[in-house]
Amino acid sequence: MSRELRLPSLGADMDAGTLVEWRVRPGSRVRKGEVMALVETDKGIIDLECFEDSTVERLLVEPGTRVAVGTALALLAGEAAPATQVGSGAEVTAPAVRASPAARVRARVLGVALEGLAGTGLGGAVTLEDVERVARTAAAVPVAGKAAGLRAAIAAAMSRSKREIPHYYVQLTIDFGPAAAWLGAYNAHRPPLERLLPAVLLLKATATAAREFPAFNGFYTAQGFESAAVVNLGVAIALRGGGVVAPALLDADRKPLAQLMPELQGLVERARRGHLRSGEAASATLTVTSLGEEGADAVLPVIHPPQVAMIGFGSVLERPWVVDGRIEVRPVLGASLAADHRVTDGRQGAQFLARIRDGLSKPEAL
Amino acid sequence: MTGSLESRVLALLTEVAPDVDAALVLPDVDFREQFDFDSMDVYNFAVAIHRALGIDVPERDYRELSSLSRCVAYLERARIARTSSSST
Amino acid sequence: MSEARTTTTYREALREALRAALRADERVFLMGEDVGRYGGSFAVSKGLLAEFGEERVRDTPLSESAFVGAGIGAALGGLRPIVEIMTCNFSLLALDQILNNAATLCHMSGGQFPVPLVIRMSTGAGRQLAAQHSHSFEGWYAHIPGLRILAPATLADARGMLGSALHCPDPVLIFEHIALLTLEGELAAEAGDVDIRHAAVRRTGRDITVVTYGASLHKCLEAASELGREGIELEVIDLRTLRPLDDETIMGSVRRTHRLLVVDEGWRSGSLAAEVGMRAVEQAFFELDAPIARVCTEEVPVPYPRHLEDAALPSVARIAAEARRLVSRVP
Amino acid sequence: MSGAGEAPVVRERALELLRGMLRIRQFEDRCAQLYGEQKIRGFLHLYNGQEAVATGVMECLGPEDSIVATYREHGHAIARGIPMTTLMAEMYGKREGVSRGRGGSMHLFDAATRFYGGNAIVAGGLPMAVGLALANRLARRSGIAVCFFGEGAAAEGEFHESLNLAALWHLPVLFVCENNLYAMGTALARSQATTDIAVRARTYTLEAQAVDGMDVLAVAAATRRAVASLRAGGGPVLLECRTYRFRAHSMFDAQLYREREEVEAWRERGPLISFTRRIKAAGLITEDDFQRLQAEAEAEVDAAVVFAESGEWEPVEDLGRFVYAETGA
Repeated sequence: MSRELRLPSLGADMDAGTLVEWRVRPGSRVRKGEVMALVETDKGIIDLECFEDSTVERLLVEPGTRVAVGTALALLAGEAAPATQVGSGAEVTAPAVRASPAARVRARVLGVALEGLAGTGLGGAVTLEDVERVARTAAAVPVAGKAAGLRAAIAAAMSRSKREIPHYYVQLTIDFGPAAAWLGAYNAHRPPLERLLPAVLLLKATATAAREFPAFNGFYTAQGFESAAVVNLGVAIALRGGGVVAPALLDADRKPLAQLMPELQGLVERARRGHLRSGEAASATLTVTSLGEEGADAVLPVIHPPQVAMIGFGSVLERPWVVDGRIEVRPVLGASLAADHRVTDGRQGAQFLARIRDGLSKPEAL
Repeated sequence: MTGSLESRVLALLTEVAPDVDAALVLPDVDFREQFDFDSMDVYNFAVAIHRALGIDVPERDYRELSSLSRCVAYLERARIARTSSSST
Repeated sequence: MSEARTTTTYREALREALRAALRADERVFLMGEDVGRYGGSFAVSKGLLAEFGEERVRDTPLSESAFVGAGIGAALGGLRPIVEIMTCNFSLLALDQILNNAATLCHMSGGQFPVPLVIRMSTGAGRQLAAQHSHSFEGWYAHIPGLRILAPATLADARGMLGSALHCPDPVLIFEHIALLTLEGELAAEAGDVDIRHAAVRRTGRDITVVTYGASLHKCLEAASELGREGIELEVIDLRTLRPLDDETIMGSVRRTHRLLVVDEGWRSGSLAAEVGMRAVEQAFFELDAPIARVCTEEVPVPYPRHLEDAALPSVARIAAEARRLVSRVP
Repeated sequence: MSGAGEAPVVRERALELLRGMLRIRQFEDRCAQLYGEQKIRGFLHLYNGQEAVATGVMECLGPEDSIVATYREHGHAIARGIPMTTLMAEMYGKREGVSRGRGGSMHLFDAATRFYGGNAIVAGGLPMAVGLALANRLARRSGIAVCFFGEGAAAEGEFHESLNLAALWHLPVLFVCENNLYAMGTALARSQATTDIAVRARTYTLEAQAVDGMDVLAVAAATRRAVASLRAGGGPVLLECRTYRFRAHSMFDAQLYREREEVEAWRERGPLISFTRRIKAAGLITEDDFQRLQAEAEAEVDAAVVFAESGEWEPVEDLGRFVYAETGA
């Protein structure tokens, strides 16, 4: 029984992708987890993984072809169910970049993003020469081009979010003292490679809480809300030159801190190289954004559809804090929750944030 | 040996952030300002310094890694400190 | 070691080719309307009747279907006939024989009856001959499997294609452009058979591949000289053989220039130019850096007055303008 | 039973002519049956009723002569001596067919017997026959070209062009017009101003004669005279053989254009019936002879069907073969 490998939707903001390269050929036996193809999306090149052991019968799409989500890319033989998440199969409605076929091929080879590139050819089409000129000039230019495409993707997804999701917000300031003390002690005796970043604690505390509050962890689709069986925690990662992507740390609630740290490190690196794996690019069930050292008190996030909640952490700042009736200087952290009112209400949101706070107060238990 | 240390630090910097052009790094401007360095970059930078130069920068000194000149000066001191301690 | 060269014309080269063919092979004979006494309506066969006699230079009645069919029969009977059809317009009266017999018999008989027939006809406009004598039907004939279609555009090809065609076991149609008859130039005294399988790159250039044939070749070369002074370099390909098409030479050039302009004196719709363009899409799509462009004859019966005829036909100015457009840049 | 200067009708010749016509009749009847069984497809034009023409003409030809026929040419191919096996395989479209299956019923070709087809364009073969004769003339060969066509072809320009050209160049062509009265469904009188084909041929200075096409001996006698004239260097000759087709034009034809009575009347004087009656009456053959020939013809057709059935299909990979000659330059 052959079945189709379709272009999966790797995010709510993805409705098409360009097949860059096949890593398999007809007749290839592929094992679960093996990379079958590279697909270029607005968020960079993503590895298309095989989810079941299969044999490739036929490749249906030529490299260089831009196809809609849900398009069959290859025929696979094997007993298993379809290899990847199947998208809607909707037509690409976004206007295509006007570029000559030769320019498209060269752009792929040179790693130049066509989006946002000013074409000088007939009808304003991007030509070979345009691509080569861009490739010759500083690397900053294609990044800017790429960033423009990413910006467009973010714009589309966030607009949809604000259009469709009735957001509500809950805020809570958390005493980060216990966590900071624990972390300082933990890192003090370890070489740089084994140290933890504060972000790991925030992620783990959130993931653990999410397991107890499944109404914030899942997807809202045409069929309504369905909570996820796992906690794949999306991490908003800022890209240099602008833009943000939010790939997932898979099963974040089940992994010890010492494992989460290198996974987070790898995730950031892949995101910034524009080379995320398909399994992590689109699977987040709940997302966290952390502003780190930027000095903001708090951040009110916009939910990534089809998720139903997002946690935002401001910077850890020293602030006066009342302890046992006295004012002390403490490192504090502004935590915010944006959540989907179609699924939960503010009271539940406050409980969810409180549970995160509790987790951070006992970091040794994380 | 400063020149050599500086070029090694620059190499580590571009390893951590491949999109940084070593020729364009301003020595006295904070990395955060120049190329959006964040805590993960600092972490990676510290890991790379440890691996390549054998210098373990403690977490409390991470702020010393915030610009090229500051970083080179810090690592220079750290090397001297290490050499002298090992020679005694 | 310089070879001897003589000054000649396209018309003389065609005649020399006929003379050489009649001399070389007893089986060869020429027949057609006014090829004998009259000397050929375009004087191509002038003098051949006196040299070879009435049996081998045969004037025919105005019966295109009969004498083309007779040519097919004679070819089946072991001879090597050269049939001249005065102009390609009249060839329509023999289309049944060309399409249903010449092109078909070999296949239909399971390979038993190849038809080694050569049909020469004049083609093209540019002499104010109006709508019924200005056609370019070579593209139509190039549609037909079983035929080989040649279009000599140079003196060497006018001299050499006939002999090569006679050595070919298949029906070969040679389209001689009336506007080229007076083309003058030098030809090697030793000139003879030429390759009839490949297109020729008549001028190299890096910017645009211009595919053409027949009289349009010379317009393209003129446009190329003009554009060369502006820094636009055309690579001009003379198809020479319109069926089967030499894809390799065309695509090889398109892969270098990434732009294709096809110049064809036939009407645009369903033209040979359309075929060349479509093949480029099929075979070199990802090499194209600009839309494929065509310069063809306007879709009107070719009119009589000079200015209207000029406006209808591909011209140096139209070719140059189209080429400029292809490499133009928007600010 | 012989006319002046005519070949005598002895028992052997009578048997041979009868055998020839019976073989065609049996073959055609089997083709009709196989068509119904969908073994044969495409257009199928049967020769029933016209057997005397092909049989009578072919009797007078030699291997050096060239034949050009029409789309109703099974009879000519059989009479010319092409084996029934390869003909039937061609009906099936098998690669063992005379044209490797590429031609089918309307396009039988055989180089060995100089059989130049099977032409499905009315009058399309006439110019070719002129050319074949021209080749013989220029190559100083003794062969003549024989061209069969129906009376419908006389309305085509190619008929006139070809007769004129052959006469003008004094070429050895025997034009055999099989006038079966109907061009598909259009009666001769309804489509041509001059219904006497021979008269029209004479205007081009051809020797022309009308013959009873239902009488194999008359056809043979006229042909023998014509061939002798052509071989002696005479100009082209036209024989108008007045005949009738018993079956429909092709298989899917309701025959609205003619009366059943007319068909029955012609059948009564059909070439097989009349010839058999004559030679029996003359004591040249017996009913046993007839039955034996009939059985032999039937057995030959059976064998041809077995041959065709066991043939192979040309592999699809060979689709593009023979579009151009494979013999090389």
